[in-house]
Amino acid sequence: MIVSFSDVVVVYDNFPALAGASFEVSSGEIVLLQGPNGAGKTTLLRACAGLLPIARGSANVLSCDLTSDRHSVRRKVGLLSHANGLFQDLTVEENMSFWSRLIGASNQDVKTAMHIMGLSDRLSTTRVANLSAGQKRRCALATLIVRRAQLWLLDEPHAGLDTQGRDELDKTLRAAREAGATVMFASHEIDRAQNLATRSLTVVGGLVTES
Amino acid sequence: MIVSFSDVVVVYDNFPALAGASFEVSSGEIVLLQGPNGAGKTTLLRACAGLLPIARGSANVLSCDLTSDRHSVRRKVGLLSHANGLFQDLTVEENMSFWSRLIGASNQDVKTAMHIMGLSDRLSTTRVANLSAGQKRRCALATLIVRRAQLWLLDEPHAGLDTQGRDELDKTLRAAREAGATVMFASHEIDRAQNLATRSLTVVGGLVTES
Amino acid sequence: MSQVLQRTSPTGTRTTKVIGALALLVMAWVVVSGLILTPQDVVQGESVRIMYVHVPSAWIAYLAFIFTAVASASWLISKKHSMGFDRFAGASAEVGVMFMAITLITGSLWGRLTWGEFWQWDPRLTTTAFLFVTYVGYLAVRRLEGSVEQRARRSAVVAMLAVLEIPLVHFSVVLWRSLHQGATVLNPNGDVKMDDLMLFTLFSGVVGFTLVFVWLVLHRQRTMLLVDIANRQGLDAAIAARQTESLVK
Amino acid sequence: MKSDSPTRVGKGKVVTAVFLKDIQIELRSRVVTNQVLPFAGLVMVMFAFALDNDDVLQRVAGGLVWLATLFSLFIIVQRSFAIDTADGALDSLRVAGIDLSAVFFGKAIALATKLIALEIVLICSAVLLYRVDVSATGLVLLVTCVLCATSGLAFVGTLYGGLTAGAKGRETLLPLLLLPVVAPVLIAATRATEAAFGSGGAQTSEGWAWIGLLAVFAAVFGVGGSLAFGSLIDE
Amino acid sequence: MKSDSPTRVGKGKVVTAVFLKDIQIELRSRVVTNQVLPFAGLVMVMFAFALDNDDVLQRVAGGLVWLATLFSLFIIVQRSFAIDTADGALDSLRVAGIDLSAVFFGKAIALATKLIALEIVLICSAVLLYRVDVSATGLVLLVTCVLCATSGLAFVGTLYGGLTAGAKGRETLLPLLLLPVVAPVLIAATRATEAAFGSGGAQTSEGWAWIGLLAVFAAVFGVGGSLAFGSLIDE
Ligand code: HEM
Ligand SMILES: Nc1ncnc2c1ncn2[C@@H]1O[C@H](COP(=O)(O)OP(=O)(O)OP(=O)(O)O)[C@@H](O)[C@H]1O
Ligand SMILES: Nc1ncnc2c1ncn2[C@@H]1O[C@H](COP(=O)(O)OP(=O)(O)OP(=O)(O)O)[C@@H](O)[C@H]1O
Ligand SMILES: [Mg+2]
Ligand SMILES: [Mg+2]
Repeated sequence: MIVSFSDVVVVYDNFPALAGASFEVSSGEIVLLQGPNGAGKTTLLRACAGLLPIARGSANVLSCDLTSDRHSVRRKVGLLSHANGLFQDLTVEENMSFWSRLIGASNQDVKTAMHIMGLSDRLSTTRVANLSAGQKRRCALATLIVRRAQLWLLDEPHAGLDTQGRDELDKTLRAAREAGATVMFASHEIDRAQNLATRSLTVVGGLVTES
Repeated sequence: MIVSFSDVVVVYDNFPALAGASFEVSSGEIVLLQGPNGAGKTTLLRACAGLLPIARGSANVLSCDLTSDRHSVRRKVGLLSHANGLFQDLTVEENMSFWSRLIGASNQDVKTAMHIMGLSDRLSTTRVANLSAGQKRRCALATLIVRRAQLWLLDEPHAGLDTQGRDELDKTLRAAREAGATVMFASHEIDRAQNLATRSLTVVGGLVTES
Repeated sequence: MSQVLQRTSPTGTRTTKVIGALALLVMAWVVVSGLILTPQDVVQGESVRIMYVHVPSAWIAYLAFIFTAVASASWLISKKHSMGFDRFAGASAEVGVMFMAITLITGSLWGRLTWGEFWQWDPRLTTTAFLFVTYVGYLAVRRLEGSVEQRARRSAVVAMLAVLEIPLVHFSVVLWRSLHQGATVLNPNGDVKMDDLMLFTLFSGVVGFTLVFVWLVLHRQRTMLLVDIANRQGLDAAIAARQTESLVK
Repeated sequence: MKSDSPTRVGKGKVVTAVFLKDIQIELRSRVVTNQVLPFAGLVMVMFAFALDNDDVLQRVAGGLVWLATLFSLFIIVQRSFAIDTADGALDSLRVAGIDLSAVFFGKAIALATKLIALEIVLICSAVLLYRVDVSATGLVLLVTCVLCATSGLAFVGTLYGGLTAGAKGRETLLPLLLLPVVAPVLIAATRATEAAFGSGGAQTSEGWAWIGLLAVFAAVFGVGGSLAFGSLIDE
Repeated sequence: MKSDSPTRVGKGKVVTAVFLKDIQIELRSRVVTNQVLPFAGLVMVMFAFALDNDDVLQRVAGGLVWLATLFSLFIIVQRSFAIDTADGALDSLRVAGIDLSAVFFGKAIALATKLIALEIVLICSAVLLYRVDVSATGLVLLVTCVLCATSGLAFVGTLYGGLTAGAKGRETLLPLLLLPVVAPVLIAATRATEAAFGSGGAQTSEGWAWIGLLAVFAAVFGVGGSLAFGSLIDE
């Protein structure tokens, strides 16, 4: 099992965004999280990345026990949040090289990721602040691709991308799966998402059910 | 003609995001703007709202000439940007009442808008900072609905909403059209968007073509 | 467009050449008279000669800033919003900042000779420094990104507020007890206590500096026009490049 | 759902809405209380500490109060516009097509409110820490001075805050623009406060001349701001 | 595409990457240059103007330099973490699973670099504006003082900056937390600088005792910060 949650509760202040979520994800799956706004999808993904404390229940990701240690898992996962996590004053290239330096990715990987996401040429030397919304999202995805994580966690990865970008992304995720990675992603674009996913989970009111 | 652009050029610094866009929109249409990332859709919508100076060409929106006066048009349009335009420290209710006070909307309108967007009850007294991404988007849409604009400009209105929210939004836009408003919106969710739209325009490389 | 560029390339015209020649002539006279013909001061000795640069440059800086404000107001009021007004305002402010810098530098040097210090925290000096900073800020506002109209509108507002500081500088000697020379020439009573030749040299300086100012502003405003034209041509190329994106995809 | 534009809203209502919004956000986020006040308090205490000498302290008391206010002005202005630009709310305000001079007054009044709260604390601590005596006539002068100076600062702060809000990188212009303009306020207010405090044997009457300057300043920027704010904020 | 995790990166590389990123952003956005410097400069100029008295000015020169530095510290720290939290980059940093003590040092070194640049300007302007004379031995003391005090301030600033970054509303805590901790640095650095400036007849030798305190402070927060930063930033 790559991910196994059992009765997990995650609270913000006093609000339990996850209220006893149980599910499992095994290696090589591409899992879609669907559900209404405010259901807890983002919370679930961030919890998997070790970013949120587990109030109750037991959570195990990539053989790390999140209730006791939320740190060691982080090296192995890659997370795309709603926010892009980019530095607005730096160019695309500078952002890429910062993140790739931190994780020790090669120049070749960076080039490939930027090429996949269509950020070569003019855009590579544009400040992130001057990109269009979709271009920013592409840049965030490119920093994720160079991570080569074992578990990819993506929060609405399709939002903002154009059709070509979505196809490219789907291809990338499938390739990552071929290479042995596992993918979990939240999405409201049900058609495309179900096409991509090998299995889908429904999140409602902080609970997870198979669908 | 509600909107008529002819050879419009809009520049950021030295980059012509619109490079001679010409198109017309007549009353009662729901126009979809589609096109790849960075094509200029956002720029086009913001220009229609009178937010960007027109470097060349002539632009006319709701009988206001944007080249000479970008102000008088603003009272008549409603714009939903990529950003939500909400105050993070205020609750949903407080945000709504601020915007509705500014434009003189009635309490009843505010209640209806919040109800349509599913923001009544617990959420109405939650600070915007503590909402989920989709809930924030719903709140932004609610502030737009109370405007009752003559021309609705929406930048990726479906992104982040769940299926029920999207259906509700489509219904609202159709109702606005029935009531005599005109709608222009950019979207990458082509299927749903084409279903909603009465006509669609393609934006590529700062040019607009019928599609 | 390139024809325009070629035709207007040299920023000089016959008028500017005449003004330039006149300026040279008058300034030569100021140099001769200021350094040789005029007597030294009873109190200040030779150092009084700095006055022939210091005082005119201060006044011309005022004049430049007032021109900037007037041109800005004209831009705001005029129906057509002719960019010429804006370029004139910008050029005049740039030259004014230069003259203000000359005032500050010559003043400091003079201060070193008379007070023994380059700088005193004196009202006139301090307000002059603030006026200088204000117009540096004005020039910074002109450099903000945006279209030419935005530049014109923003900077016009700043210019019209900034010009109100001039009275503050001028009357600072009255408002605050000041070390700095009071209004000797432009004093409210109208009686001037100064040697005739000194006074004449001083006014020659004013005339000379005015000519220099006019000459510089005319040229500068002209180069600004050329820059705007060049930018417009750059935009043509950029638009063409942007349009081809639609063909590639 | 009718699709006619809502009736235009009166100026007073916009002023109130903007004012209330700014104050409400302050009450929630407590920037002035938790961030600016300790900051300003530190200046006062450090000086009491650094210049452990009653004469000197009394002489600098007035200057310190206004210097601390000025610093706080920068921070509060920046913060007040950062809130509006953070999530694009400023754009929404511009598109709302409301009277921007009303926004100007709403924001300026909110700013003045925060400044006055701060000044009260500062003046009280100056009186306590530096053992300043204020006579009855001095108090009248002091209150007038605070009101005039604060409105001037609030107007000019809001005006230039609007100019430098919005586009990235522009906010760094704020101090450059604001500094030379508020310097006269600082000087005039300091002198008036010194007169009110009787520092260095200054007479109360001397203070009133400065109040005139402060009032002129406030009037110029009040009128100028309400006329120009719209075109500055709005591009 | 292989899907193994990239090799772990050495600590030095992370420190360099973070440091370079912070400096690069400063060079682009010019917050210190355009915003903090004029701010700090104002303190110096206004004081010179308010206290136009050479004796008093020379006495307060040291204190003013460090007071201005302290203000700037707040602004720079806040800004430095605001950049990281703005678009969720801090989250990405945490998920990157890198050694957070390396991030601590990277950010602290960048902060110290900015502070030192600022202090050089401040000290030079104090020397010019307040007519302070510095002897050769005084200069050695001054340089040591700047280095020790700055590293202390940079460490403690980064540590608490990390603590208050992230969650909304927390940033208002920063001054409250930072003030009491940096007060000793302010005092020690002021005294050492006064000794270097020879203000009020102070001897250079008196200054070295204070340097000891500053060095201990820097060491404590350097070690403490590198140990605690990870768990503070990271929840
Ligand atoms: C950095 C130092 C100084 C600065 C910034 C400065 C600035 C100015 C300015 C702005 C004016 C124009 C005033 C007006 O007409 O409104 C002026 C005029 C003048 N300055 Fe200075 N000054 C400095 C030092 C000095 C010194 C050291 C002296 C002589 C001892 C001096 C003598 C004069 C005189 C005689 C005038 C003409 C005053 C009149 O008739 O109105 N200045 N200075
Ligand atoms: N502030 C800016 N400064 C400079 N260039 C900009 C700025 N904003 C956008 N651009 C550029 O203008 C072009 C058009 O941007 P725009 O945001 O209109 O695209 P879009 O069609 O909305 O794309 P998306 O689908 O990604 O939202 C892009 O190539 C972008 O890089
Ligand atoms: N910082 C926070 N503090 C308090 N409550 C929060 C916070 N963030 C989210 N919530 C609440 O937790 C619930 C779950 O939020 P979450 O972001 O996980 O939803 P989601 O499934 O991702 O929704 P969406 O589809 O809108 O992105 C929501 O009801 C939201 O109001
Ligand atoms: Mg979510
Ligand atoms: Mg867009």
